Amino acid sequence: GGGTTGSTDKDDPVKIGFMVPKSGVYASIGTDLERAMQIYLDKHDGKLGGREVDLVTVDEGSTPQTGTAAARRLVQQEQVAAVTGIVNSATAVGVATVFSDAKIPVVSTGQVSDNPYWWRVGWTNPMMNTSIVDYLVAQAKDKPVYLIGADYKQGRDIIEAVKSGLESGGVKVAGTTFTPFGTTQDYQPYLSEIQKSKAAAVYAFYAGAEAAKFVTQYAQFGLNTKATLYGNQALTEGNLAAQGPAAAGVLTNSIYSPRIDSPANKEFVEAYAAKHKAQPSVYSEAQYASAAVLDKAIASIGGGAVTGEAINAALGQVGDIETPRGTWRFDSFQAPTQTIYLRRATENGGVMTDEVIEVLGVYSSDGKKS
Amino acid sequence: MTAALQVDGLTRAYGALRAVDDVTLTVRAGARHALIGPNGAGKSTMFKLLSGEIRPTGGRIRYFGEDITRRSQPRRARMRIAQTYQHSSVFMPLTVAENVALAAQRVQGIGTVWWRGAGRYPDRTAAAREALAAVGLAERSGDLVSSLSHGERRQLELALALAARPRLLLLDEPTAGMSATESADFVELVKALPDELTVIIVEHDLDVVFSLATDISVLHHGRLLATGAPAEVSADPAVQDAYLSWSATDDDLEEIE
Amino acid sequence: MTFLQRTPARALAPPLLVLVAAAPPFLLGPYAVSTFTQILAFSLMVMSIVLLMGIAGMPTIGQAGFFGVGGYATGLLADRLTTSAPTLLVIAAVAGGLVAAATGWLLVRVKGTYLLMLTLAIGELLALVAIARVTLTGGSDGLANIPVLTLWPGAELRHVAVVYWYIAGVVLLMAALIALIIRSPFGRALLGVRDNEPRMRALGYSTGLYKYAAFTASGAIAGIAGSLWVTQTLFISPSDMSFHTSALALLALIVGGSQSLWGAVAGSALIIVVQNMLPISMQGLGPFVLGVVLVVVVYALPDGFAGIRNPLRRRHAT
Amino acid sequence: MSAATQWFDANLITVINGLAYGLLLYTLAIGLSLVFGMLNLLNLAHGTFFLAGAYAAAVLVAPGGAWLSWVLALSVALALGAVAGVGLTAVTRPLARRGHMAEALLTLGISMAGSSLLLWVFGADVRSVPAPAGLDGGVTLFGDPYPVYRLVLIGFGLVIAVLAEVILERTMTGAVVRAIVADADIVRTLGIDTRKILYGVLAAGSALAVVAGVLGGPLLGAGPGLDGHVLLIALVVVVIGGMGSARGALIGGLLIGQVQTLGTALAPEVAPFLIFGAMALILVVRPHGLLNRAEATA
Amino acid sequence: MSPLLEVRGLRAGYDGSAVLQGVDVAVEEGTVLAVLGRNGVGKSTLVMSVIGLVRAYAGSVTFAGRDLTGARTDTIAAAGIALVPQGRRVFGPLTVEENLRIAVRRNRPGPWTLERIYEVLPRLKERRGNRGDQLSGGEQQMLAIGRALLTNPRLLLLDEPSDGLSPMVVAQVADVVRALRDDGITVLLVEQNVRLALGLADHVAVMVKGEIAWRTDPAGFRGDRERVRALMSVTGPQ
Ligand SMILES: Nc1ncnc2c1ncn2[C@@H]1O[C@H](COP(=O)(O)OP(=O)(O)OP(=O)(O)O)[C@@H](O)[C@H]1O
Ligand SMILES: Nc1ncnc2c1ncn2[C@@H]1O[C@H](COP(=O)(O)OP(=O)(O)OP(=O)(O)O)[C@@H](O)[C@H]1O
Ligand SMILES: [Mg+2]
Ligand SMILES: [Mg+2]
Repeated sequence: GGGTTGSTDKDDPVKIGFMVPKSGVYASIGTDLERAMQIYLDKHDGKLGGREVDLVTVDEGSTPQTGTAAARRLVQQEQVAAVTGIVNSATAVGVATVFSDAKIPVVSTGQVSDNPYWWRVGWTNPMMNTSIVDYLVAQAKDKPVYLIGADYKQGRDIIEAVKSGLESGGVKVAGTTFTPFGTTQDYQPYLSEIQKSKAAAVYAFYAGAEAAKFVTQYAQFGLNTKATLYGNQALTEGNLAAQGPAAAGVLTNSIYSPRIDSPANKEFVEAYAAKHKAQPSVYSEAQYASAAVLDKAIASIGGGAVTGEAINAALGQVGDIETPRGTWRFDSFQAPTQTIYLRRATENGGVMTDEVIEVLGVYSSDGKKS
Repeated sequence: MTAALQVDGLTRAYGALRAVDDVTLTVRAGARHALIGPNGAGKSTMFKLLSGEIRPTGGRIRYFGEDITRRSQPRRARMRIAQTYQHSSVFMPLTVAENVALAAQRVQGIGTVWWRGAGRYPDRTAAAREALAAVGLAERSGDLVSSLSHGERRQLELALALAARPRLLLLDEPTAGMSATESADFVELVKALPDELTVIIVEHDLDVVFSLATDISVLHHGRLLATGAPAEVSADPAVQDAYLSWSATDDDLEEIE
Repeated sequence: MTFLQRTPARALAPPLLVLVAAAPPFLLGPYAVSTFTQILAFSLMVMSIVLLMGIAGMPTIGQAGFFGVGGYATGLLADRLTTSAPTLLVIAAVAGGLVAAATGWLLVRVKGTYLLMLTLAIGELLALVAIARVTLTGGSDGLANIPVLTLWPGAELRHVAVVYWYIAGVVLLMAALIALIIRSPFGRALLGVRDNEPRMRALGYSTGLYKYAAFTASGAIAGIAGSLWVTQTLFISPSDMSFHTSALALLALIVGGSQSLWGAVAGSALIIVVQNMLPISMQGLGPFVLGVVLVVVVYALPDGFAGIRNPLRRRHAT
Repeated sequence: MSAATQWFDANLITVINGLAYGLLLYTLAIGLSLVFGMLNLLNLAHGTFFLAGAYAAAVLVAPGGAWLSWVLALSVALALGAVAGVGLTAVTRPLARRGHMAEALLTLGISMAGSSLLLWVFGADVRSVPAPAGLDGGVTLFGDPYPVYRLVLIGFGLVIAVLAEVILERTMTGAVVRAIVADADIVRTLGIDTRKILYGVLAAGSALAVVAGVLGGPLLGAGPGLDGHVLLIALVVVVIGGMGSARGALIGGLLIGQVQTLGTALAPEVAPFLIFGAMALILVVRPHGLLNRAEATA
Repeated sequence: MSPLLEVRGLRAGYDGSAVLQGVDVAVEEGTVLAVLGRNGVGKSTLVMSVIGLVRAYAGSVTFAGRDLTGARTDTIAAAGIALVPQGRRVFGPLTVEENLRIAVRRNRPGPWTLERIYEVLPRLKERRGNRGDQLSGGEQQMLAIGRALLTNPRLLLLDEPSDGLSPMVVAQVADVVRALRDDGITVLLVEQNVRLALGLADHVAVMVKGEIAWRTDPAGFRGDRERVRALMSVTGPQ
């Protein structure tokens, strides 16, 4: 592979690949990403770092398989200078080397580590896991917790990490279950097992369509009155409308809330609401942040050639980035250190929202509390 | 005199119905043995039992002394038992010649030089052509079977069986649907078959039966009513009663030839 | 069924074909070449279905299972055993064939839609094995970071053109082999089994064995296709062996014309190009385009693309 | 208390849930089965019809699940399904002579196009469908809460099963349709307008799919991908029971319902293998499904 | 009196090739016309185009004064024509009784009822619960005849009805045909069994290569052996 990528002339537009799911379990998250990206570009006259942006949007699809085809296309045909987006971590892992072999940086929420061309702008699993584990250990020392998650790498990684965290914190784990990824329609058999286990709390990892279904059925079988449901932001993010009152009381940790009081956030939330009559999700914020990161990195290249390598080098030097969630910088793992919040899904005049109820603290990307 | 076929207490039941009921019968090698009887007597079922398409619920079949009761249909076919079906059963999307070649290639061994094109075995093509010529279909060898008329398919059916180089040939109503001329041709064809070939023929056209048969067996309600030389059998009052009387006495059916 | 007639023009075809097949890297950019590569690797799987469905009359929608077996065998062993692509190819063929042989006996009695569903079950079960054996196969995330394969020690299959030539060469060889099988007496017998199985039994063919052999051979060919696929993508995941991939292969087969190896390539080209184009230019309406293409093909081209190539195909005596 | 009753107590809810789920599958699958059995048409757009029904419910059923809106959704579904069925007959007729592969592909094309249109119209979000007012709560079943609506599904499924039995087994309709499949030309020589019947069967089969979508809405929601998923399961159900047999679809539905729920509860590690494993097993033992009468047809 | 069925200048065939090269046939009401000819001359094609299962390229089919050219098969059947097709074509997956019942048209009452069929062809009654494809060849032929009769037609097209029937049943079928004529029902009979055909027919038409080569009556047919041999045994120019 390889070849030269990126534009050289100062007036040439920069080609940026934008990979988002348009089908499958995470299709709705893809919409969140696209909206945020558009808002950022609109606000900056379609430019990043002062350069005209030629945004090439591709469908990452529902599986890594479709993702790799799209990635090859971005590299070989479109010869983009940088890539952003990519929701599904499985896809992220599958395509990471396609991009790094071509020396093209990726700015994404995808959980790829140890790759010099991969820059995580959202959360990292360790920070999400340890923050919620810390909370559960403090809250639920004597109550057994049941763990359940979607059966794929991401789900397993998260559930296993939370499990060992809880166990070393002295919390009893009442059971662990993985449900087939993307094909489970009815969670009743699993819910029944939870029922039988007499757990007092449940930690669940689901996102997108699966999360909508799980939370709804959880309430239908009356478990919401028996065991508090915990999860990371993915459990309710973007799904509250579909989950409706069934989500009430679900506790999730998150890197962002639309209510954060800062001018940058205010501006973002207002722009988003004006255009889509809705509040931005964590995913939207993360994509907005990705755009901001690229913006700053490309700007710092100045008059030089905007190649993948140049952008990657610039990404290492961007320093503080101001995004709606706050100001942060990449650490040595090429991921942010940031504040994690705890939220509770609450009904407000017929509309469900995730209210921030507590600040869990500032966590680094490898899950250390500072 | 060797027996080509020895059938012992052969029975096939469908629920309460015994389509073939305790039939014991010997077919001489080289015989032209006719199997007659009213509709539903069990003639076709008998054939299916002999060819191995279905398994008997009782009894035994010996073929040139060897017990073949439990042999599969393909095994028996490879022991050179060939058959024609009452309902033509041929390969619709293939041409007439390709149909017959399928039979010929099986006889001549299939796996020898597998990378050679199937059309490039002159001996097989010749065998196929010979069988087609014998039944009078040589002219149509390049046509798709789907464009043959009913009678022509009957002829092809026979060609398929002949190309399999049988030792025992089972013909189930071969002339049904053939015109008088073709029937006559058919009789000639069967007469010309080599003597060592044993033929069992099910037929309702008694002209055909009596012009060919060296032996006749009569089935009725699955049971063997009579068996023997044509003259004996046609004189048997039970046979007269069950079967022959109808054609012999019906005065409306006049002779034209 | 005289579509394999030998005519003088045919004698010139093979060298011409090799020339044409070798040309793309000289004429086209890397993306086009890698798309061609993908098409060829995929089309070999489709050809394995031509043999099974078009010739032996056994419809399948589980072929991707064997494709995946070959792919995983290649990916897993590239890491552990050897990076030699030809060696892995042979292993993949054996793996695909063995798994097909291990499952094929289940389906010789089953026909039509039931067979279709049984092959679906086999394919899905194979994919589920890949999902369940997380530690070995990476579960539903698939097997990433497969090392670049080599043609012989030191000759890496890295450059798009080299990968293309390797894969095109193998596919050409395999296509020739399949064509030989089809026109051999064995292939004829498969046609007979397809058209009238009871009659074939009456003629002395043990049809079950023929079907079993066809299934096993087609599994091995699909395994090779999977190996080629991985040689190019260096990635394989359960979705490569899922129902969806099988369905696309079946689609390619039908669009191409179910008895034609040319059609298999043409059909694969359509599927792969639409698949690859869609994510970029058609914004999620990909299936829509494929669906419309399918409707059009079903109406306008009863014999698929192969039917256009020679609409005057004549029937002759053999 | 014996081990058996203990086991039963522990899993009773799951068994009942399997029953509800199984009867929903039956409702979904019977249309597919009859259309195939009678017309030899493998309607791969069946799942898309189901999804259309689910979306219809998501859009039409009022937030509280008001009954009027439910009736409206069901009527719209019936009409929509019937129209789609008629349309499908019209487009598949010209292909009838080319065997069922061509028809199946046509419906596959239609389903692919149809599903992406649904995605385009309704977006990628999963929509939820409220259960009818008063049926959205839970009842206490053997000590644990259980959603009432799932019990209602059992009722719906049984009603459809009884109707199917009466229409197909007690009247000549079923025989005429099977005769059409066997030899449509000859049926016409008996003075029967086969077109009307073909249209009728497909309209009814498709309407059943859309109605199943409405009924299943509160359980499965409405979202992209659901169509393919339900199509696959419906095919499994139909094949297990024997294509074309209404009773077969019932048995297949009930069986898969239990496999999906009880099987998952008892053996979660192998849960994903259960459905296809069960189907493969049944086909190996009975190559034409559990209850197929059309042994001779492929 | 104009004939009940009148076929004029009929050209018909398959996929563009014309098998029938302009056939003219007329059948008077209440008579039996036997169509004879060698295999493959187009007898079945003629019968199938009368009932509308083979499309006519040219010519006309008039039945009881009604032009039925190009009409749909079910319309033609409803007008009072029934067919016993060559090769029986019974509905395999249906039971004998179902095969018969679906032929019963409530709006066409007539002398033929299920009971009467069972009376005339008792073998069918014995097998009433069996599937069509489980019947013996002769039983299937009886079923096909019974099925056609139950539509109570004015014109019955019989395409080789004696095919596969034992002499006893052939005699029964002959009786049935005679009974039909007595009921005033018209019959177009295609037969290879010349004896049977001549015993039943009022008129005879001999087909050669898609045309009617000779129209005569049974006596005329018997009287001209030369001509019979010429038309029915010589295979055309080779
Ligand atoms: N699969 C089956 N199930 C039930 N009954 C059957 C089956 N096959 C055949 N029969 C019955 O067995 C009897 C014998 O049938 P068979 O076909 O052997 O008769 P046949 O002597 O060949 O008659 P024909 O001269 O009419 O062809 C018939 O009554 C038939 O209905
Ligand atoms: N479906 C078909 N497609 C193409 N050609 C056909 C078809 N059916 C019959 N033919 C051809 O039409 C010609 C006349 O066939 P037809 O069946 O009318 O003959 P027939 O007189 O009834 O013969 P038979 O006595 O054998 O039944 C034959 O040459 C036959 O090959
Ligand atoms: Mg018989
Ligand atoms: Mg005829």
